[in-house]
Amino acid sequence: MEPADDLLNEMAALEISADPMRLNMGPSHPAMHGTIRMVIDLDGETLINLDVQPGYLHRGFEKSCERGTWSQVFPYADRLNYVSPMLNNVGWALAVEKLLGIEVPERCQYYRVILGELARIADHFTCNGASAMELGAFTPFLWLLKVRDWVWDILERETGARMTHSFGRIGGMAAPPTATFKDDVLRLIPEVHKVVKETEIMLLRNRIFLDRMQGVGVLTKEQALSYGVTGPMARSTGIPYDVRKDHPYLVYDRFDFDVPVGEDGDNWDRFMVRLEEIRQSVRIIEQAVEQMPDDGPINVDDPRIIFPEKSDVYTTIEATIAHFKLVMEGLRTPKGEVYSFTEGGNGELGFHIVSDGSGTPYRVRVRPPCWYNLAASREMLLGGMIADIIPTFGSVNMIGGECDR
Amino acid sequence: MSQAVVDRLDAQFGERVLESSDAFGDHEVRVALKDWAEVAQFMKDDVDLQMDHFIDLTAVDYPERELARFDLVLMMRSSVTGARIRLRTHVKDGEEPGTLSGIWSGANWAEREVWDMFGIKFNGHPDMRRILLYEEFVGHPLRKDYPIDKAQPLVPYREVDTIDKLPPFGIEEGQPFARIDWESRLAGGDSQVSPALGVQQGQRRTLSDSEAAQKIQARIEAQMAKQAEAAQASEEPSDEGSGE
Amino acid sequence: MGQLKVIDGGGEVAVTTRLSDLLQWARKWSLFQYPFVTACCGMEFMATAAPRYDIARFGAEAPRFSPRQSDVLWVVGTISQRQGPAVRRIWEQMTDPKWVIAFGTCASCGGFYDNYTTIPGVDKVIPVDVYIPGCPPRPEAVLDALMLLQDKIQANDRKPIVVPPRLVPERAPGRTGEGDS
Amino acid sequence: MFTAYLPVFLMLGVALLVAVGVFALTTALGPKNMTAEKAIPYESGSETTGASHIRLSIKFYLTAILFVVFDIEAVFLYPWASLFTQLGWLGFFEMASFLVVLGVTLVYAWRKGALEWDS
Repeated sequence: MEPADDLLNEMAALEISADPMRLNMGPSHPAMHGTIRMVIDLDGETLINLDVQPGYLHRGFEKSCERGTWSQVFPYADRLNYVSPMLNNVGWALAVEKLLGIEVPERCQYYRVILGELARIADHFTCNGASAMELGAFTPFLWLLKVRDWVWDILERETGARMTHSFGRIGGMAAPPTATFKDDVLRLIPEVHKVVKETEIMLLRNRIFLDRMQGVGVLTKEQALSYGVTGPMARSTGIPYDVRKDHPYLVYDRFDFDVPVGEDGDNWDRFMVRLEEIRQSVRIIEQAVEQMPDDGPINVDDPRIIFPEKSDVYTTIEATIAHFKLVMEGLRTPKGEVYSFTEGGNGELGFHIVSDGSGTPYRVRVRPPCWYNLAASREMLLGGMIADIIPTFGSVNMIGGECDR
Repeated sequence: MSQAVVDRLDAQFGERVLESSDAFGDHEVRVALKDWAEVAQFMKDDVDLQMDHFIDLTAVDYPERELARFDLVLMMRSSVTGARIRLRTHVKDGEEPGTLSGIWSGANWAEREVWDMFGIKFNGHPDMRRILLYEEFVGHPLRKDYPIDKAQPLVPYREVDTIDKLPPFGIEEGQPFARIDWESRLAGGDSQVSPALGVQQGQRRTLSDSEAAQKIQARIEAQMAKQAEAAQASEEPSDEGSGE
Repeated sequence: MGQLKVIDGGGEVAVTTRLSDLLQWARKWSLFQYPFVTACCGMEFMATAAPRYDIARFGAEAPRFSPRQSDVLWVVGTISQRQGPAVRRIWEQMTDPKWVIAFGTCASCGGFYDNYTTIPGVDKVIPVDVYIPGCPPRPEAVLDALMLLQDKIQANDRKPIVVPPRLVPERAPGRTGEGDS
Repeated sequence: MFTAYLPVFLMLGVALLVAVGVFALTTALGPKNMTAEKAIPYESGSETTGASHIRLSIKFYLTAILFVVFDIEAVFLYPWASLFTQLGWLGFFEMASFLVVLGVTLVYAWRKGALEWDS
């Protein structure tokens, strides 16, 4: 045994471990999407300890809801998951309608489904585009954003705003669909298919992308269930839970679409589940546009719930009184507590509402899907390399507004 | 199917299930605070229920209620049967429910948020810190008695005198679009900034030199002159904007 | 470009100007941005950087995530009380000459989040040069802001300014009177 | 002899000029007001945490040294390869012995497990 061997054995016995380096991926960091702070302890490049600190975008949503009337929550609800605002609007409208025990007319349900699925497509575009860009693939990001702009054009033509529509109303929608709504949506569909195919051709056989995404950030099924993970992130671990399938709301039970489910819950599966869900959303939109009646009321005709037409308000006294009461006292809701949940962009978006019978919500609790997905990110990142934080955090799709409320 | 969950719990706990209701279609069971962790553990381990999918944990504040101020609400779902149940308990101010983070890991952050927002501590919780607000924050904002606009800034505000954030348009200016006489402006060519706003922000004019422009220019000078001598009249110190 | 004197030497034209104007001109067309993105305006910020509205035409699209290499601090989105020190620290660590753009209502005046946890406008923490109203502002307003900032850089004036609204309000397409029911 | 290397010196000169020129221009023209806060190291907007002088594990140093050794070996091959034909068999065997010696060190390092990363 040469002397060098003794030195090596002695060193191994001594176990001189390097003391961990504490690094601070602070609130303002490209990978942290602007509002998360991660304090990580590194041994060389592998993560030993990780403290995720959300809350840098806590804007007091739940406290602000307790100040306005029921319909004044829509603008706040828009800015929860601001990548797919229409889904929050629909979720909030359904929650209060469940409290009131009313059902919106058929045409409005189709309208809500189509606009909601368009928002979901925009959400998955942004998430996949951004996580690919953070791995250096800038081109798919620009393609996806180009088509997302076209999706926003349709939403802008319908609602008047590109992103923060505030278009939902309790008991209907703010306005009926425009005349060119159906053909715009049908004209958009081939574009979506084209850009998804281009992204797949570009990324799915790229050696770097494969190495960075496959087998990285693995989340097991038990961990997902225990952390309360829902949405694409849960489906990527093998849990076939999709609120549109398990508890159909609106008219989702009339469409046949399938729920993509991954097996080993790594970044690759999450990316693929979102990519496949875009196609499923397009299938839903096609069937919904075909089945949607072309005429019929959008709003439920109950003056105590929906705002009367402006033309009536200026002419008839009943409408004026109804309008005055709705504005001044807000919507009269029965006293009680209700939990209504829909499939948001990142998972089960629930609204737990407590009403004390007055026009103002007593307590509004949002069940934020990406809050629990982020809580599970600790399991996915520990033991990995520091470079794995970027793709894993990108595929968790943490949205500040919804996560910190 | 959630009714089966309620019956199973009644069978198991009998009178310890204080109340159960299915208002608005949500099945709910209320238990005393001392059985909170035990019932939750049972719901997860029981072979019929298997409530393994944690959904949400939150609290509601009823300050007027004398017997117990807070409602703690836990929602779970079973990934096997798909059944959902809501578990509720009453918590007095200062009481500490047992932590559920051992049963579901998702409860860790949920409980930290309930502590941060309501001030309900959970004993046995591994890391009872604030999660949404900063450590220096005093008080729990989602309590009804915390005023909504009581801010506790970390960085002292700097007084902003460089731009006077007056309401968008003065009374006499009205909507900028309404204040422009279109003929003269169209005759005189486009101007990027409406005169009303230009005066408000003291911008450089970008008008062309047509007579319509001169007319508008004259009106602006008159207004500026009126503002200037109004400023002298009130003699407030005209310090130069900071703009460092 | 400030005082520009054109010397026409029979065919070749030489242009002389003050050095500082040349410097300001160079800075104006190469604004490296520090995108301090926090909230919903970030989506509109992406759309502005994307190929359709493209701030690359102004040489302003290179995001530098270190304050040492950036000229303009884009404060995009709501700044909460907890984020205040971070914004202050980053603005202090930016190298001169530096400018700040408050992107959106929340960054300009806190917007409709006037509660215990939101700073009512980032100018309560750092001096701002250009305010962009809008929640989120349309990409055209963002480009207006960039052009206004460039004018201010060229004129070397630091007086803060609000991006004025476009004079002919764009009619919301498809909404008015196309016979919808 | 000198003229043969003129383009090389010219290129070096231009490179030096550009490098020094850019730095000189920025220091001369750029505004300089160094404040205390600006001097603090940047750590994405929050207080710097953790010590900065920490002991890294030995395997980083080991890999770096091994790289330097075999990189220099490659550098010696280039001039030899350009004159390969003139050197004849003597040159060939000299370089072969050089490569053999380094080959042995590579095998030794490999067997010793210096190349494994997560030992």
